[in-house]
Amino acid sequence: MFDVQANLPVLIVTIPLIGGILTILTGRGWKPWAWATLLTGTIFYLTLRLIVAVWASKTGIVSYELGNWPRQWGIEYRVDALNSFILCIVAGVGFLTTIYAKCSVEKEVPADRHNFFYAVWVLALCGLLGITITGDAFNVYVLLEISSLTVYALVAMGKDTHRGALTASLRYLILGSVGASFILLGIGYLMMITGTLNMQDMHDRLHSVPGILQSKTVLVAFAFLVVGLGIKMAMFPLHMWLPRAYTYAPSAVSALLSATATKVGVYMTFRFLFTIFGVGFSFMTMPTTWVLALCASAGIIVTGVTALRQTNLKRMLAYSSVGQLGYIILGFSLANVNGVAGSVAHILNHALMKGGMFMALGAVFYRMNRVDLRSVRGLGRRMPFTMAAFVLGGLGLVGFPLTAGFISKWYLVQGCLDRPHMWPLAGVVLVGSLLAVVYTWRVVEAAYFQEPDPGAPPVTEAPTLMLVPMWILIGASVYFGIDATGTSKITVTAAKALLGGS
Amino acid sequence: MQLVYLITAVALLVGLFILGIRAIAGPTVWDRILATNAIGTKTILFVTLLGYIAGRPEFIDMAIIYALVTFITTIAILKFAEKGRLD
Amino acid sequence: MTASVLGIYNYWIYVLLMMIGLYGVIAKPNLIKQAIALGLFQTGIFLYYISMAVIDGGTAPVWTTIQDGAQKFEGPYDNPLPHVLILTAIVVSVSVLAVALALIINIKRRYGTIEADEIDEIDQADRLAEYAAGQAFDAADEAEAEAQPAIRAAAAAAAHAGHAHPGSHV
Amino acid sequence: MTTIVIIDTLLLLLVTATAIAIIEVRSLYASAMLTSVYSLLMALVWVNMHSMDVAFTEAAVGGGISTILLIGTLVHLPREEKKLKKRLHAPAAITCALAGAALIYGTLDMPNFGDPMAPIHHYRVPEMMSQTVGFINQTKGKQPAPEGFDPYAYRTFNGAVQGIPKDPTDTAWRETSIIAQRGIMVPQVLTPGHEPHHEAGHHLHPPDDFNGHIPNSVTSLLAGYRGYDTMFETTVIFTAGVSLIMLLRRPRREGEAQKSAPMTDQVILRVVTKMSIPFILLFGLYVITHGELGPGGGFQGGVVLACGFILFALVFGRPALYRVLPPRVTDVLTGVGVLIYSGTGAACLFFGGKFLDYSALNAASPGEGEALGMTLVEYGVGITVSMVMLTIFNQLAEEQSK
Amino acid sequence: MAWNEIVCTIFLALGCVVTLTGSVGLVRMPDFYARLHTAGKTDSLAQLLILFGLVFVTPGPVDEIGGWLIRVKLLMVGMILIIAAPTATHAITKAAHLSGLKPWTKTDPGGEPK
Repeated sequence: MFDVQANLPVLIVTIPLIGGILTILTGRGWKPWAWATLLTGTIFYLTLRLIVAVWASKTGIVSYELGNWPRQWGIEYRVDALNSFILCIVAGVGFLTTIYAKCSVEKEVPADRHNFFYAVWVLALCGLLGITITGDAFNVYVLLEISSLTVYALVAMGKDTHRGALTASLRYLILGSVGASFILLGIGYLMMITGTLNMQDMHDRLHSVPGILQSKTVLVAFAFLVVGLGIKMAMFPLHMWLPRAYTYAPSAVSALLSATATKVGVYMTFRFLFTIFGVGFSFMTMPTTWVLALCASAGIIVTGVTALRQTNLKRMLAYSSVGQLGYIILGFSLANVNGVAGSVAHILNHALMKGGMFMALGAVFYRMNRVDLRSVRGLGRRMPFTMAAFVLGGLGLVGFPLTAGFISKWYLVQGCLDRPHMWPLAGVVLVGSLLAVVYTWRVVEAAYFQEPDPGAPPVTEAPTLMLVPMWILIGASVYFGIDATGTSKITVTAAKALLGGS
Repeated sequence: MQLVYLITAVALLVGLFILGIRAIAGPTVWDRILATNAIGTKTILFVTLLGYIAGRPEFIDMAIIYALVTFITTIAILKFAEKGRLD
Repeated sequence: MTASVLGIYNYWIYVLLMMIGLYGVIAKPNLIKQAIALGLFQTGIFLYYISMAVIDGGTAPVWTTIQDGAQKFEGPYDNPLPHVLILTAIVVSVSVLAVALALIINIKRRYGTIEADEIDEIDQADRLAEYAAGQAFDAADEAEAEAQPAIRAAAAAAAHAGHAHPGSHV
Repeated sequence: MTTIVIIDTLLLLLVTATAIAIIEVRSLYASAMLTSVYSLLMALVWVNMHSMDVAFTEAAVGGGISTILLIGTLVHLPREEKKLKKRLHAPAAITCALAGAALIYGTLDMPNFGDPMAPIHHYRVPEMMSQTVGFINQTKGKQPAPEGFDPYAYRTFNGAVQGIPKDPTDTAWRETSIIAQRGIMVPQVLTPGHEPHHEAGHHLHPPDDFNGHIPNSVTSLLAGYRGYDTMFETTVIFTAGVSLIMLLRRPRREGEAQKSAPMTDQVILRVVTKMSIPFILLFGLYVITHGELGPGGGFQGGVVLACGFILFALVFGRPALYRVLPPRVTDVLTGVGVLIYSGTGAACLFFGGKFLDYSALNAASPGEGEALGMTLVEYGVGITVSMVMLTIFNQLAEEQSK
Repeated sequence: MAWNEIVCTIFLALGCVVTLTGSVGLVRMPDFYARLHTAGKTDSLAQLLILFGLVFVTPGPVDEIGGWLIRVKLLMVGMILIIAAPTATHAITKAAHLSGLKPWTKTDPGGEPK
């Protein structure tokens, strides 16, 4: 056999690749699901080992040169504190969502294509993991396209529940392709001017050759990369694809997407803004802080208000996701340790909370066949565990003390106060939390203080296979809210590494 | 000799322009198919000629693939026009 | 890095192509047109990459193996790296096109039209119906919903218009 | 160069006109046909820019497969777009104008078109190429960079290696740089001890043993340095195939007759097709195999193979194709190609190398290992691409139940 | 110019003339069948002329495999075109005829649908 420890980074991406293809051969029934669970579990285990390896290494960086080509020419996998953390989130949430998916997918996807569904599912994870782990700019583009293409197909699989899934998917496809093309263009401009594709090397070139950083080409590359990444991570004015896609996708897919896809988009933005361009260029030379902070604040307020008006709870959560991404973007746009740490922490916390909440809604859909405000009336007594999970997740979104959301928002507010003239942004964070209180309260009110609809079918608690992953996520979000030492250490280290890299 | 090639290339390009007008203007489907097909053969000649202009005529495989692609596309378009389906 | 129009005009053509594509994606309501325009848009970027690879007086980056024939070419060879990247990108663009076409066929089947504005109207009607269902908690709400005939009428009209769209033929 | 520029300008004018026509013409059918024309012209542009492999791919994919797919979609759709109220969509036009202006602004600081001094030509790629030449040889395989190897350095005509001066105004180094004089891609041995071949000061040609086997540097980069990208490129194609099956395949009952409309009533067409299909398939295999020597490779060859099968389906009907290649077989083969690719990579792991380090495949003669790995990989790409293209065609062409 | 270049030039010049004639004909002719006449014939002739002309200027000594390979491939392209192009033209014509497209005549200009 071979040395697993030495080849960890590449195994994390190639196991889902090979396994995903083999999923097609697994036939019908529970087998594709079991195989996918096995695969995602293995990946999760490997990412845990990788995080240990990163923290055990002296430099804090694990590098893997694919094909044994020197990193300047070939493709390099480069794992540091930040992306090992994100990898862990993606793989962990992916694993739990896969467990959860069984019941939900049985209900929402035709039985004769489960094997294809899980193949695409695992390949989507493969793409997301690949984006997170790579240190090569063009490799990011290729894997971005894998993850996007799989996600389009996964979203469209909601077509048997609602035809809106098709238009949602197509709209996402067109916007996503335009965004990816902008990213490709930005990479092309950078490559033209620097002559390399390796991210670290690009950074060195940009900062060592005189005159490059001031050139118009780099400026335009920066602008187009920000717009492209903004589309991919659903930054506020460019988020048009997200609410529909999350609303009409199969429940399990919504949970997976909300917890991983946009987070990986944010991670890409970290890499491009901090690692390639460097903090000095991205946030001092360019007016990025103002633009991003403005977009983020507008996003937090506007989507909060929009979420209030939704009766479809999935759509409500989707708008809330855009708002929560606003917090993440706000955090890193501040470009100080507290802000970036809050941003990184919120990636984890939001993944846990939103993943759990979408799972809860999936359970509601599994029993009630619909997820509007009307259908959750009185469910607090009929599906106590599901609704309790939803409410706990909602408290996390609010930023209630003793939930994980509190920790990240604490960092964010600190970050806002650390920057001069940025204190109004702290107010935006608080207003956003208030909005979250209101839209979560509507659900609480319907679930606990109203009688069930007379015409509603008598329902019981969701299957255990749905409850367990849901509660692991929600439990983790509460745990990280109570004991935040571990995550704080990681996020602050990651933030310092990002900020010090310039 | 480069001049000869260049003049030939420009003549082919002018031909392509004129054929393009027919392909865009129509008026019937059949005119369009005919023009597309003719554009295909012109591009085959052009690609061969480009090899000689660049001084590396060994890339003539390109012309073969052009010929195949043009033929297959024409048949597909034609079948669609005639039968309304592709299988 | 001095700029001269003659030196960089080639890049402007790629910008032109890209913008034609982008215009098509934004302005055309027809989904097939959007998919084709997306392809044009991506081709523009490919053109940019390939232009990057050209070297004055260069030749194709394929070494001729014959040692003493007249075909032997002694460089300079063009830069092969952008070619490699664009090969990958072309494959990606055809995959995206295929998935887009599959979605469009499905949309035609379920919506009866492939014009984005009509689809939006139908979607709006769907959402209004959904909204009405969510609002109508009980009899009182039901009455309130009925008191909004404008919404219902609009929803019905839009759904009808969408389904009745005739397909013209060659 | 002037010839290139003249032809380039005229071709691009033609391409732009075609693009505008594609967007503006109302008939979708004409639009699809013009897309084919557009791709063929674009391929010409790329041949003119010496990018043979890309032109090959564009012709096969854009001119062939995409058009067939578009037409296969139009089977289910109205053939004309709706008449628009306004000719010009003002917000779109403004957006495009702004984005275009920004992009043009970005080009102002770029190196000129064809400038051999552009960073992309002299920063990493020359070392990449000379690595292929110098650090790999057939018997010793991949070698570590030699002592004193400075990737930031440039090479002079007499083989000496010097650093690029820090002062940007100092341009004298360009006079002695091979990059400036000859372009970058003159393959030469970089390893100290191997003097580059040069006769009469300019007659540089590749040493006999460079990179063992792969004269087409696009293929060697594609399967070597960027081999990992290519693996995922194949996966993208595979994903597209699976997505189409998921979205479009309808459950098939046993014994259900497939409808079809073969073109066998056209005798001449039938005979010509029957004669040419073996030739096309053979040519496809030739392109896959020949990709190391000339333009071509797994992807292009795969598309040619798919074109052959599609021609068969067009003329003899899809049921006839299903008798030759049942969907079950194509489904499995789509995966097999990617598995061959990733399996080759994994095999390298098992032989003690890193992922996709082909030289580990043959410990005695690493150069042979490289060649073996690249050949396997090309076949993997070819299988997946041909089968996925065929699957996509089948799914799009399949008549839908009303 | 060497003799082979002169021969090639003559062939290429002829090819250009034929190509341009055909293209102009395709635009100027009144209806589909007339256009077919110009397009189909000139296409075949022009490509033969140009490809055959290029055979003369193919670099490489005649006694070497590389030079011959290219010449043979040139003729092979010609062969493919000779087979494929008329087949396509024939198929187009037949399909058009079966679809009911009437030829244009001076007395009955109805063949050209406006």
